[in-house]
Amino acid sequence: MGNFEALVEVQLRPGISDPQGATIERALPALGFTGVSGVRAGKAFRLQVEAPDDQAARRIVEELSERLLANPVIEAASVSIISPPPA
Amino acid sequence: MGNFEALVEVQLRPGISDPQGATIERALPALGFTGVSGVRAGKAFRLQVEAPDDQAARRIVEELSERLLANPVIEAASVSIISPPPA
Amino acid sequence: MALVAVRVGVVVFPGTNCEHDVAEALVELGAEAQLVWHGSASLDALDAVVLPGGFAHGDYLRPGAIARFSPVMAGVREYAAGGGPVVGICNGFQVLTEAHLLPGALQKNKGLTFLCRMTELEVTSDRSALTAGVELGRRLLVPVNHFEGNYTAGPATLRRLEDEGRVVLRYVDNPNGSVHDIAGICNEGGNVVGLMPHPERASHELLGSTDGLVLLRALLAWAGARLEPAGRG
Amino acid sequence: MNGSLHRELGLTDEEAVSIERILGRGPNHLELAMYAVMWSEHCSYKSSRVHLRRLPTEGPGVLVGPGENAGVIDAGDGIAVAIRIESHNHPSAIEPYQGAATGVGGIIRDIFTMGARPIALMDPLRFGPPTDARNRWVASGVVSGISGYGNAVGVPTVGGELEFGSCYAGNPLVNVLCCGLLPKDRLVLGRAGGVGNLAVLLGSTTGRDGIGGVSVLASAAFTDDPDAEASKRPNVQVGDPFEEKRLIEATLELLDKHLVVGIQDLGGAGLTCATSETASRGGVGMDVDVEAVPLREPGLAPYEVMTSESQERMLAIITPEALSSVLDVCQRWEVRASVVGKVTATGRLRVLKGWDGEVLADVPAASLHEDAPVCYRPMRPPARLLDGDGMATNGGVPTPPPPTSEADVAHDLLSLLADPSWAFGQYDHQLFRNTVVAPGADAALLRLSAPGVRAPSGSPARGIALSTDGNPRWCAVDPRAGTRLIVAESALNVACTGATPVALVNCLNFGNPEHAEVMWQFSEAIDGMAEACTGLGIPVVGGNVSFYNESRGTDIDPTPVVGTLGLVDRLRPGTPTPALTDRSTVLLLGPSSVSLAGSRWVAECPGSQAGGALAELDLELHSRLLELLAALVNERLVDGVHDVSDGGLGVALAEMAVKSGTGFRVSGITGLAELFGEGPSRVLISVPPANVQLITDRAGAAGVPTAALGTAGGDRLIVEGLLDLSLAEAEAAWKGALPTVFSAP
Ligand SMILES: Nc1ncnc2c1ncn2[C@@H]1O[C@H](COP(=O)(O)OP(=O)(O)O)[C@@H](O)[C@H]1O
Ligand SMILES: [Mg+2]
Repeated sequence: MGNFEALVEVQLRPGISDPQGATIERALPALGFTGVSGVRAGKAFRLQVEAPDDQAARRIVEELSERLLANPVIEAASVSIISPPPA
Repeated sequence: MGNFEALVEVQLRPGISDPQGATIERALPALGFTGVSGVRAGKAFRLQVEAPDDQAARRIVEELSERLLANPVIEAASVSIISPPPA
Repeated sequence: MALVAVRVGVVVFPGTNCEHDVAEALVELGAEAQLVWHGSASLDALDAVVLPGGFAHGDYLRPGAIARFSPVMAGVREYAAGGGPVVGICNGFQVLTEAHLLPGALQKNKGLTFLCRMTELEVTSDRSALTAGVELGRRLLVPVNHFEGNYTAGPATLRRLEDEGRVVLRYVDNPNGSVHDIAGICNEGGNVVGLMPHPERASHELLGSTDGLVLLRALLAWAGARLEPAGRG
Repeated sequence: MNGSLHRELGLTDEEAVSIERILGRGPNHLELAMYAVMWSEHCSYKSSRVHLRRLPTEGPGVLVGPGENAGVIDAGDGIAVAIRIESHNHPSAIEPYQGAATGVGGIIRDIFTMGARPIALMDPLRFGPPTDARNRWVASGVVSGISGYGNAVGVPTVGGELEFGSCYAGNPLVNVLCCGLLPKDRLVLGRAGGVGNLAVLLGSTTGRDGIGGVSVLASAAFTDDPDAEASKRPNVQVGDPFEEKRLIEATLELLDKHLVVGIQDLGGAGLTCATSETASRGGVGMDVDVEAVPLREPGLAPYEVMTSESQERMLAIITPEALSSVLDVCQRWEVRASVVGKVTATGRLRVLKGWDGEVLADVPAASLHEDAPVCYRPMRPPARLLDGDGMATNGGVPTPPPPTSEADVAHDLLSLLADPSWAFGQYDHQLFRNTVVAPGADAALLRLSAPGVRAPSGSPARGIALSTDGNPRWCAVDPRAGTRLIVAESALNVACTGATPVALVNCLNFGNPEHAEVMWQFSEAIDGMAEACTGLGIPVVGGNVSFYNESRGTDIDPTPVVGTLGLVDRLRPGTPTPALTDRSTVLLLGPSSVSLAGSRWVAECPGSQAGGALAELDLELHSRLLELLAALVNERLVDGVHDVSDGGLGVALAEMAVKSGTGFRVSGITGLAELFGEGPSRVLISVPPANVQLITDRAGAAGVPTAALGTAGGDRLIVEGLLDLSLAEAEAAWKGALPTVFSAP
């Protein structure tokens, strides 16, 4: 068993309006940021998971994301397993 | 000039309490997830930025993160530049 | 008028805060109200169930996201499947959508701030437990109090809701960006209803409106009509 | 004495000597840290204590006065009201959202500690001008923080203030008031008793939050030095309203079941304060096991555990027999509970590493409070007020207003209108079905009722009214007279809902007490408050002092803020609010004397000049006015009511118009000084013509002057000879002012 670190990024699905992202985008020119577009505001979760290998870790975190961390009606989650288990 | 996609992850700094992460973690056993720990709940922003190269893109996004996306007093932002400019 | 008082269970999750208000308003209408802790699983002895407003589990992650896994929700699901009336108010509506007892989702308000204010609603369907017998087109003054009240659903879901007359309440002056000005919807059977406005806050002369009583009375009438003539079976 | 460590911890050399004298030996590091936090300005009130004694604190309904976690007033029907106000200024300057949120959390704990269910919050707020992006960031963050925490914890925010002024640019004022209800017999006090009893820590785990916060965050001024700010960063605390909500429910259940002997919240100075205070109030000692304290992160040193200001924690003193029942209640509410202390007969606070382990600290519990130093700081009136004899005078010469055209008057009036619903529209202000008059009127009016706290059935619905008031402009001109006016205004606001003012709490926001002028302002403000409260018969039941409000070396204008509690014997639907009714007569109750000194118009409208003396307050007249007004309101002889405060008659009339969508035509206001001048004891009422004679007679009998100003109706705001403005334009200016400025990036 190893201890894996996972990053779960949750964003609104394409087509679902994202007023927060849009508000940030509107504020940028006044702050001197030009050339920035397509801002999306979502959530990022970090967690440690115990699993035999990184495949298994990914499966657990994916299930957790679908069942809890994202609302599939409006959101999509993407999982990255970051750290390899300590040798 | 190329168009780069960036992901900004904003998390509370270590040592700052994260009630949201802790509450999610407390809920997990009831959902049948054991072996998950250290849940931190933060924000994820996606954006497109125009810049001459990925170094420059990173600098722009880092500045934007510090000034707008995170409050450095309690949060830390980490920037990844994801897509290479289209050839 | 039913001879026995209708027994309404008001579900309390940790973080719920409108349970006393709902119970009190129902009792003032002659019902019996009892608080049901989220850890209990059986709702058998009840004539109606209300999921009141508040911040179940702090609204952490998403409103309703954690609450939907509470033991009581298995009971609510079963109770609803048996035709029992279930009303989710505000946070309760959010819990019902997270639990997929109602379709769609409630996103952050368009203006990205919490909103607490009076709204005007129009009754647009009378086929729900909360609006049965209420005249279509009737206008009601009932306050809202939420950050995530912006109702969202895919085009197919919306079409079904509209075609089947399941949009029960609409805002006259949409405060939060909800699609089709939706303030409340019901399931196919009409027995599960969710709405963002708080009828219990428009339930006393001293509070500026009593229009919420129209909805709460309809609920008690619906629940009363399901009782056996001799009382509970 | 160990070098300069005591100085780094904020203790003076004399204080270090006292500590040695008390202990009969040199303190160790932990002991020094405990004295440092307890003897800080924030916890010990060392600069203010000698002055606060001059406030009147007694009255017939006062059950608990200053000194406990909250004041408690008997409201009749077996119900008592607990009330308290606090500042969270410095934390909010660094992290506005969390600073405000944790301020709300802290004040709520002060209320339920007394056994009261918190039912209302108020948030008097002051920020730098919103034309600056940083000030907007602070203001929006604070409002979101109050909304985010208050709404989620389930306590409605029913009123407050929202003001902007350049002296607050680096140092916002975030004050929060909370009020709660309790059955009179549930009143508990923060004291430990009974040797062998247990101290149980309830709520959150302990982390490094706010370590040194008391001495560093709350007592240090802000500078532009980024390193100095960076060193404070790890101290920012994050609020958890969900934890607090469960803590409220668990605590009230424990109290209902009579399971606790005493209880105290953990605020500034954390465990050190809670353990030593409960012990010294109860005349006992306490042993604390630092290893029994549940930690959020490993490796906290004992001094960190003892001074951490982690939020959402309470200390309950219980008998050993009650322990298992206490744990049951806590488990149901998912509240962590751990025995961390034992009551002893020694009078000493001992910190142990394991119950039978090493003694890490051993000090007389009471010495942390009672032996705290008292400072008699030097005071000096500002130079402009010193005449040849060195005596304070009123200073300055009244400046006649510059001549203006009708268009300029309209422009000035429009610029003074701002609907604060930008803030309070984000707050749940209706929870508990109590809110009879919502924010936006002169005072909030609530039913005297809360879950578990009801009047006997059949008794008439009774009410409480709440108003918070401050006015830095008046206090900058004359802190003593200005504070008198603030108390008078607050009482009048409450009377506008038909209530009788019965108690007052204060939050005294001042600059650096080491500046003699600041101490003079403070002392004058106390005297002004004492005079007005005595004259109006309103006892002061609690307060809070916030010093060191300064940025870049400049002190803020003196900003005492008061919160007034009023009672209404019988609530009826249709309480009048600031509104005009078509065809009603507009009457002014009260004297006509006003002053432009310290007025909003002078402060905000370009071209005008400062100077002069404030209008005189006649306390006897004011008392008569309060009584008369409450009676007229309760008998429903008036349709609309609004006191005349900042912005004078012009703003008061315009506010009544825009809030009701009804214009007016008034006459007899001859100049700008009359239109925008400010003075006490003045109320506008909108009256059905049939009642005018009766009201004039009643006012005459009460010795209150009246003046008929004109008539309500139409869609214009007309002051003959001065102003003619469309209602739509006024409405747009009022509604749009804050949303417009705050929508800028
Ligand atoms: N920050 C705030 N939070 C809640 N309510 C507020 C706030 N600011 C102003 N209000 C409300 O708006 C109304 C007008 O405020 P204000 O002009 O300060 O009143 P007054 O001059 O009568 O003291 C009051 O009801 C007050 O409670
Ligand atoms: Mg007023």
